[in-house]
Amino acid sequence: MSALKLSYFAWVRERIGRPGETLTPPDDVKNIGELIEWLSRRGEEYAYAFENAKVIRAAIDRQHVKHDAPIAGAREIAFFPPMTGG
Amino acid sequence: MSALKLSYFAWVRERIGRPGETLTPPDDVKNIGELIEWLSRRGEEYAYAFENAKVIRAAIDRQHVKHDAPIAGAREIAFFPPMTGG
Amino acid sequence: MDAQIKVAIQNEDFDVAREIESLTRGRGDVGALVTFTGLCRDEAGTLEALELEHYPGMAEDEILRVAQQAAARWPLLGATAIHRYGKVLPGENIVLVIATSPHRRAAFEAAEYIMDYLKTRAPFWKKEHRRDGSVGEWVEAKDADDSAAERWEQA
Amino acid sequence: MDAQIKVAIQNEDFDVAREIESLTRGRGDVGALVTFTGLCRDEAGTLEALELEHYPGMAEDEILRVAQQAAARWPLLGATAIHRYGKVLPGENIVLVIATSPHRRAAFEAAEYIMDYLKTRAPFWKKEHRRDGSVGEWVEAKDADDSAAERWEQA
Repeated sequence: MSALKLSYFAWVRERIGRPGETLTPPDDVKNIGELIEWLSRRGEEYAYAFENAKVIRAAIDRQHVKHDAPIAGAREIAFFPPMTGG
Repeated sequence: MSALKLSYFAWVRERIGRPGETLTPPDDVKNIGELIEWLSRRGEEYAYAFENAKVIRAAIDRQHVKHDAPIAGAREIAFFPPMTGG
Repeated sequence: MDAQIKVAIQNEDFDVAREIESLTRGRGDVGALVTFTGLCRDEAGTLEALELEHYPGMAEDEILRVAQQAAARWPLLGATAIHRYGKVLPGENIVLVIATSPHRRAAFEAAEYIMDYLKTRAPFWKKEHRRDGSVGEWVEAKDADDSAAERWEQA
Repeated sequence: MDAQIKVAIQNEDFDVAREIESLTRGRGDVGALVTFTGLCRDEAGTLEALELEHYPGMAEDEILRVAQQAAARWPLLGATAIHRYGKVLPGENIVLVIATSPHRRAAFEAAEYIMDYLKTRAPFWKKEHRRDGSVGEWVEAKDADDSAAERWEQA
């Protein structure tokens, strides 16, 4: 698949150690959950950030999505903890 | 019984034609409902003000009361329509 | 929790910013502040003014009672209620209620509770002055206002 | 009813009085105005500041969606939502929501709805800086906030 802009926020950003990056996942990475698994295998910092994958929230092109959302056609995917604004 | 200060508000005041007065009801007037009946017999303006007695609200010494509230010991009794503030 | 309660019945307009300030200034425990402002509507241009009559003394007492009941029911840090009397023009303020609390739900519910009971218990009456020069009717009380207050008794 | 909607994400503080003014000035149809202000609590003196991180672009989008949903659900004349980011000190404002309507119940419910969904949907995260110099933890999301938002789906 094509290059994806990834953005990280709050402790996901802190654990990975950068606010974002552009990566090209392999073609068998079809949805958010698979993208998290693939990222987790990239190194300790990713494994730490995604160690409790079920609490991680994701957005595709700035819209909230669930982990089974397909990533085909996505330009920007963001990962972050549950929100605490307001 | 002793002299009572009566106060009227909104259309009760307008119909009776004065904001209040001091009256001494006879001893057999024991509660708010009986006071309304006694006032209604005092003249057309009172009969008009109290023609639909059940909608009339009353307060004894500035506290809301129902029509069966005894008036013994009251210093000030007020009559008014349902409230429309706020 | 000892709530800072203020009730005022006045002819002049109120200043929402100043009332907010007096409930928040110099303190770090307020997490949530809810204000309700009731304004005079122009009724599609037919209204010249509302004339607000009240029962002096009892109006303060009743609103204070309502504010104290709210402070007993929710963890309030402050409650302010200001109601105007006299002539009020379309677009002008009629009533202000503010509730402050550490928590948002308490502030929302307390402010709405105070407004609901203020409408059914505070001795105020509105008379309409019409644009065509006529003095209109006394505004009629709404059943909806009674049921709004009653729902707090079931909860 | 076409609601006047404003959403802003900003570092600087907001002016509640000015925001109220911009929803009420020169119009006679607003009968009810509800504001919610969320403030930074000092956590019994232990908090130095909150640091608010957000997802630029998405934060605006999400809050706008929530405000539009509120305007579709209640007869709103206006809805304003302003959320700050960056460092916020105890006692300072974090978020402002205003809803205006001809009717008080709509204004109350819409303001509370916007706040409930803003908390669970708008991409903001709070980190605590402690008075003792330590950088504390990221604030954890509360289940209570999720259930506050969910109750609007049952209604």
